[in-house]
Amino acid sequence: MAKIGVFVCHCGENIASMVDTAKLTATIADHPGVTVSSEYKYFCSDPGQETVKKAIRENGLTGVVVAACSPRMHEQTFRKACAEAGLNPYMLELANIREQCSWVHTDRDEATEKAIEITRSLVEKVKRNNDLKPISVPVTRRAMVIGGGVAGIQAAIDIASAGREVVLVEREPSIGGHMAQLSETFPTLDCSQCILTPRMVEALQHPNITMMTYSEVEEVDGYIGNFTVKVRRKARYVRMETCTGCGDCIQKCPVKKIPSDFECGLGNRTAIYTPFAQAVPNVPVIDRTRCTYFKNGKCKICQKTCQIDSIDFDQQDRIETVEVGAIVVATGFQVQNTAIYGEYGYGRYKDVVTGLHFERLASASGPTAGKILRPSDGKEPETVVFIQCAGSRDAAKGVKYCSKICCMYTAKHAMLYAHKVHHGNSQIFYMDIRAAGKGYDEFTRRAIEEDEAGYIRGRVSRVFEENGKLIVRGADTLLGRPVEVVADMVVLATAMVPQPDAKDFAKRIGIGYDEYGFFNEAHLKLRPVETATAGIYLCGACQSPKDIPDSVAQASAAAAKVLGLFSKEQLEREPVIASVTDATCAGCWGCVIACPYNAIDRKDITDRNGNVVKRVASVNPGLCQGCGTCVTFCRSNSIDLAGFTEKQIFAEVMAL
Amino acid sequence: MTRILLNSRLDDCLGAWRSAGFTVLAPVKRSDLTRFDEVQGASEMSLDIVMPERTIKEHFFLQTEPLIRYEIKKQQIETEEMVPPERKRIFFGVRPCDAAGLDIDDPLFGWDYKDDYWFRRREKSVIVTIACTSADDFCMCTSVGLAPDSPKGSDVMLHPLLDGRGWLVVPHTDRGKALLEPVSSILLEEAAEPAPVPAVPVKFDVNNVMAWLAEPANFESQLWKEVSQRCIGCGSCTYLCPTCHCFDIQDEGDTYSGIRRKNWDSCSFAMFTMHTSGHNPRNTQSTRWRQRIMHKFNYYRGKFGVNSCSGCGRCTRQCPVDMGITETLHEISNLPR
Amino acid sequence: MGIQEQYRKEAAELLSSGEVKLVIGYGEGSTAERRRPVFVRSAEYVSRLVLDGSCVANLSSYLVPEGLLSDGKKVAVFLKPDGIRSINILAAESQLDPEQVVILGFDIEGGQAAPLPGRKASDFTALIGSLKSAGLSPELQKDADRLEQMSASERFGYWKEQFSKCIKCYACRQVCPMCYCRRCIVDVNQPQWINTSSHTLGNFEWNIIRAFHLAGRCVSCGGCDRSCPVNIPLRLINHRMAKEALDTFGHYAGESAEQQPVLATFRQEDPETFIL
Amino acid sequence: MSEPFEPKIVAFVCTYCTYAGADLAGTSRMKYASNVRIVRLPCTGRISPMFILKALQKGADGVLVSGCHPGDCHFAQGNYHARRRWTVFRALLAFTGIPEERIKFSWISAAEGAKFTELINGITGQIRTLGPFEQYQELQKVIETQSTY
Repeated sequence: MAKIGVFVCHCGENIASMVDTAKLTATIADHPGVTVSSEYKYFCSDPGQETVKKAIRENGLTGVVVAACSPRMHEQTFRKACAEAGLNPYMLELANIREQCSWVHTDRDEATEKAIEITRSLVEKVKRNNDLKPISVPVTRRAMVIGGGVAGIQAAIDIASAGREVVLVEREPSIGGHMAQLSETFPTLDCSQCILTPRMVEALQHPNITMMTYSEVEEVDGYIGNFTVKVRRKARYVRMETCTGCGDCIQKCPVKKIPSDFECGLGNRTAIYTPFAQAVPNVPVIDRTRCTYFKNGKCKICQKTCQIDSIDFDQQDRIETVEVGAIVVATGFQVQNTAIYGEYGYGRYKDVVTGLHFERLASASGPTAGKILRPSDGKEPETVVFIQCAGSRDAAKGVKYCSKICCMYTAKHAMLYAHKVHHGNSQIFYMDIRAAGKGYDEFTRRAIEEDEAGYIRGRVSRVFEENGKLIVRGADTLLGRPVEVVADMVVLATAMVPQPDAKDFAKRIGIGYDEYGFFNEAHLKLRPVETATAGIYLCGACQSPKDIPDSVAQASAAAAKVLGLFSKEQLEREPVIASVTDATCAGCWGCVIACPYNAIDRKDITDRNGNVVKRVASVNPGLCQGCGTCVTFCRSNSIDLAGFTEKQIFAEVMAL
Repeated sequence: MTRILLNSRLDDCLGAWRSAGFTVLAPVKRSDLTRFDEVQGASEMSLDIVMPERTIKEHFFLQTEPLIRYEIKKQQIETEEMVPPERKRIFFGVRPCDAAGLDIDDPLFGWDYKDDYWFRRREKSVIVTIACTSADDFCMCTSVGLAPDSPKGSDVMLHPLLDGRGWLVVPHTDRGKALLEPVSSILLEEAAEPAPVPAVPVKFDVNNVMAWLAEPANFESQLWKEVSQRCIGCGSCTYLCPTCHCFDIQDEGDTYSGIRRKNWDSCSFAMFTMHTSGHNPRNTQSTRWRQRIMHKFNYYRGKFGVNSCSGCGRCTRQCPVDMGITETLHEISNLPR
Repeated sequence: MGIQEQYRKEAAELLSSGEVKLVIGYGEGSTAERRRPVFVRSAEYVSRLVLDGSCVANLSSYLVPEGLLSDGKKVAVFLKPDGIRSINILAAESQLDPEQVVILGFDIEGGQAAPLPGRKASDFTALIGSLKSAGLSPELQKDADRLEQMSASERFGYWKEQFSKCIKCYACRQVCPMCYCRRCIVDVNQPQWINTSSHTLGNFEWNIIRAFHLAGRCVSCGGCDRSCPVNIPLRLINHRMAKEALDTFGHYAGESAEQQPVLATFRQEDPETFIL
Repeated sequence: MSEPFEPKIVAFVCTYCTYAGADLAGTSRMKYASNVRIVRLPCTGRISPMFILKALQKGADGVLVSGCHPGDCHFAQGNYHARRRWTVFRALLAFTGIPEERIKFSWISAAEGAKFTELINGITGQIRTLGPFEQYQELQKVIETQSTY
C-alpha cells in the first residue's frame, strides 16, 4: 500500500502569494494513498529537509512529492534528503508549482486549482515509481587513440603523462601525420619537423604508450569504460623487435622508383621503406605490391643485407584485441582531389601543384632539400600564382565550408617563397582573407607588406599553358577588370576533406558524421570533443578543418575528458535507462535502428539445453542514455524506460 | 380461421405496439451493416434479407456492458451497481435461428446464478420471428434439428403469405398472445396459404458428430489440426454467433473512478486462456477450435441438454478464411466408422 | 496450359523434388466465388490448388506464426505483388528469412490470374519499383477524397459511426501479415493504453493505433477490410497512412528486404511545416 | 449567461528544452493562461501517440507536444524521430476528424520562455474560440452512462 508524503513549499512568498497552499495541502491530504500532507515556508532549507526526513522515517513513507520549484532546481536536494532518510532517492517527484504555476499566473483560484492538479498527478506518478540504483559500470582505465598525427600524439602523451595506459593506433608505417609533411608552420615559421619529431619520439618512448603503427581498427564493441577493439596489425615483413633502423636494406633495395606518398609523388621511395627519414618507429615496411620477391619469388636482397636477420617474408596480418575504457578518434583529414577543377589544369600541367606539394618543396628534408624548384624542369620559378579556395566555399564544385587553414598557409607559402627566391614574384588570388587567431592577421600583413605578396581579390577562371608559361586568367573584383598573370608555377590551396573511408570508419566504431564525413561532436558548443557515443572522443581535423594550435588544444581537451572518466574505477550513471521485456519482444529490431546510441543489441534466448529459441532486443545499460525513443517505437510495448515508465506516465495523465 | 397481418397494416401494428409502451427493434441497414436497431416505421426495416449480419444476442448480452461504477476514495472504494432499466421491447423480424439462440442461452445465464443483465431484458422482450422464405449456402438449421420455421424461442411467428400480401400470425407463448391483443383489430381473420419454407440441405449428421466427440480418444485426433489449419484466430465467428456467450470482466477508469464492464470474449483468442505465468493450456489454434466445437456439441449438451448452435451459419458466412462449424462437423460426420 | 495447371505443376515439382516442404495456396471455397487458403504438403494433392481471378487474399500472414520456418526448410506460397511486398517487410523486420520463401507469383489483370516471373522476393524488385512509380490506388484515393472534403466534425461523425460498429473481434489484426507481435498493444494491461471494451471510444483508440502501427508497413492488400465482419472501411485509413509515408517520406512499404522502417528512421531535412 | 469556457490543455514536453523554456518563463515572471498542464518527459522521442489519446479521453480540449529544435536534441536524434511520428500521427488524427487546431506541435528551446508564453496564450485563446472538444468527450460520457436497455 502506498504511503505518500506531500510537502507543499511556500518558497517564502514566491508560491504562497499566488497559490492557496493551505487548500492545496488539505485537498491532497484527502487523496488516496497520501499519508502525510504538510506545508512549510522553505522545504529546501535545513529544517525543511529535516521535516521531510522525519516524516519519511516516522511514517514509513514509500514515496515523496515535494510541491515546490522546478525539478531542475531542487530535485537533487530532495533526492539526497530521501536517501538520508532511508528512502530510495528515485521515489521522489517534484511538483513544479513555482516556475510553472505561481510565477506565471495572476489568478489565485486558477493557480491553486492548477497546483492541486499538478501535485496529485505527480502523487499518482510517484506511487508507481520504482526503487532505482545508479548504474555502476567498471572502467578499464586504458585509452585508445586512433590516429598518430599531431592531435593523436598530443592526446596520447597527455593521457599517458597523467599515468594512464594508452594504445596509439596509426595506419601508416610511422606516426606524424600531415604535420610531418609540412615545412614551416604559421604564424611563427617554426620548422614543423623540429617541433613535431621530439613529440613523436616522446610518444614512442613513453612507458605508458603502446604504439601500434601500420595497424587499423577493424571493430569496436562494448560501451563506455568497456570497449573491446579489434586492431589489424598489418604485416610489415620486418621484425619490430629486432630491427635497429640502420637503413641498409633500404639502401640496397633494387626497386627505387616508387613515387612516395609522403613526398606527394615529388620524390621516390624503395619497396622496403620508411615514409620519411625521421619516421617513428624507425622500422621499415615492405610494400608487398611492389617488392620483387613478392612479385617474382626472387630477390630477398634486403634479407641478405640485414645483419640481424630482421626481414621476415612469412609475416601475416594478425588481429589483436585490446580492451580499453575510452577512445579518442584523431584520424585526421585528406587534401581534396583538385582534379575537380579541370580548368586549373591540375594533373595536366606538372607545375600546377597543391599546397601540400609546395610544403614538400619548401621542406628542408623534402625532395629539393628546401629549394623552390618547379616540378616540370627543376628550375626556380620567377612568378608563382597561389589560388585560394580551390575547393573550399564552393557549393557547386567543391565543398560548402571554409577549410580554415588555407589563407594562413598561402600567406606562409608566399613568405617562404620570398625568403628563398628573393627576386620572385608571388600573386595570390583570394575571396576573403580569414586570419583570425593569435598573431595571424599580423602574419598575413607581413606577407603583404614585408614580403611583397601580391593579393588579387577575385577568382581564377582558367589556367593554361602557352610558350612554356602558365597563363592564369582571372578577375580582379576590386578593380572590376580581368587580369592575366604569366606564371611559372601555380599553387592551389585545396580544401581539407574527411579521410576517404571516414563514413565507413564512423559506422564501424559507432559515431555520427555530417554530410561530408566529418565526425559529429555531441554538442557543437558545449560538448565539442565528445561524441554522442559515451566514451568516444574527438580531436583534430577528423571533426572539422582546423590548424595545428586548434588540433592540439582539442587533443588536450579530449585527453582531459578521458582522464575525467578514468578518475574513478566505477562509472556511476543515472539509472534512467530502457529495458526490454523478453517474453513479448517480437524481434523486429526497429528499436535497434531507432536508437541514437547504438545501445540496443540482439540477444539470444536459449532453452535449458542451450538451443536458441528466440532472439530479442537487449539494452546495453552502459550505452543507453535514456531518451526513450525505442519505447515509443515499440509496437508491442516491450520496452520501458525507468523513471518514465508507461505505468507512471499513464497514471500521471489519467490523474489530470 | 387464421390471423393475418397485411404489409400495408404493419405500420399501424407497430404504432399500436409503440403506444402500448414497446420499443420496436427490427433488422435495419445502417452504415453498411445490417443489425437489429430501434425503428419508427416499416420503411426502415430490411426484411427481405436472409438474415442480418449481426444477431439479436447483442441486445441481451451486450458487447460491452457496464456493471459497476466505482469511485476511489481516500479510505474506501465506493461502488454502485448499474442495473439495466426495464424496457419493453419487441424484436420484430427475427429469424428462427436467432430466436432459438436466445432459448439455448437461457439455461446458461440462469443455472447457478441468475444473470440479471440477461433476464431483465429477456423478460421484458417479445420475439416476433418471421419464418424464412429464402436461405443461402451457409444456412444449416436443419442440420442441428431446427428448421426455417421452427418456433423455438419465438413468442410470435409470422409466416410470409404465398401471395405476398403479408404474414400469417401464429402466437407460440402467452407473451406472444398478449402482444397480439393491442393489435387484434389490425389483424384480419381469414384463411391464407403461407409461402413454402426453403429447402435447407442437411450438411452433417449431428448424432454422428456427437457420438464422435464423446469418444475420449478423439480429443487428440489429427482432425482438429487439419480442419483448423487456416484459422487465423480472430473472434468474428464467436461474436457473430447467436449462442456464444463468453465474457471477460474489465475495470476501466482513471485515477479517481471507473466502471467495471462485462465484455464479449472469444475462445478463439490466444489470450483467452493465457495464465499470468505466461503458460497457455490452449496454446495452438487447433486446441482452441476444438474447444469451440466441443463446447457447443458436447459439454453444453452434457450440462444443459441442448447443443449450443442454432444453425444460422454466420460462423462460415463471415469467416475471413472461409472456415466454420459446418465444414468441421461435415468432416466429422463423414469419418469412416 | 492455363496458369492454374502451370502453377499446380510447379507446386508438384517443388514438393516432389523436396525443395519445399509445403505449398500455401488457394483452394475452392464453400461457394463458387469463394477461395480459401489451402496447405499442400504432397505433390499428390496439388489438384486442390486453384488459381484464378478470385484469389485475392494475401497469404503471407501464414508464414509468420512461430515454428513454421524454424526448421530452415522452404515453403512455397502463392502471392500477388502486395504479398511479395509483405515478404520484403517481414524480411526487413526479421520475421522470416526470404531465402526460405519460394514465391509463386501472380497478379490479377482484368479479372484473370496472370503469372509473374520470379521465385525469390528479390526477383520482383523491378516490378515493385514500377508499382511505386505508378502510385497508390486511384480508387482508394477517390474514396479517401470524399472524406477529406468533409469538415473535421463531419469526418469525426463518419468514423464515430463506423467505429461504433466494431466488435473487437480482431479479424483485421489476425489476418494482417504485419500484425505478428506476440503480444498486441491492445492486450497490454499495465497500463491499459487502449480500452479493450468495444465501446466507441475503445474502438476509436484501437483502430487509430492499429493504423499508426501500420504506417509505412501496410501494402494495401485489403485483408483487414475484407475480413471485417461489420464492414468498417479500414482500407481508407490505412491508405491514408500509406499516402503519408509515400508523399512525405518517399517510403513505399515493402520495396526491398533491406528497407528500414519509416518510423525508426529520419532525415534531417524531413518536412516540418506544421511545427510551431 | 454561463461562465466563459475555459479549455483544458495538456502539454507533453521534453525536460531539456521546452520544460526548461517553461521554467524560464517562470523565472522571468512572464504571464500566461493557467489552462495548461505539463507532463515532463526526458525527450520528445519518448512521447507516444497514446499519450495524446489518453489526454483527449481525460477531457483535454487541446494538446501540445513540444521539444528541442532540430539539431538541439539533448539525445541527438530524439526530436527527429518524434517529428516523423508526429507527421504521421497528425495526418491520422486529421483523417479521423480530430481537428488539427486542437493538436499542436512546437519546438521551444530552453531560452525561449517568451515563445512558450506566447504559444500557451495563443493556443489557449484559439481553443477557447473553438470551444470544448465535445465530440470526443461525448465518447467518454457514453462509457460512463448506463445502457439504455
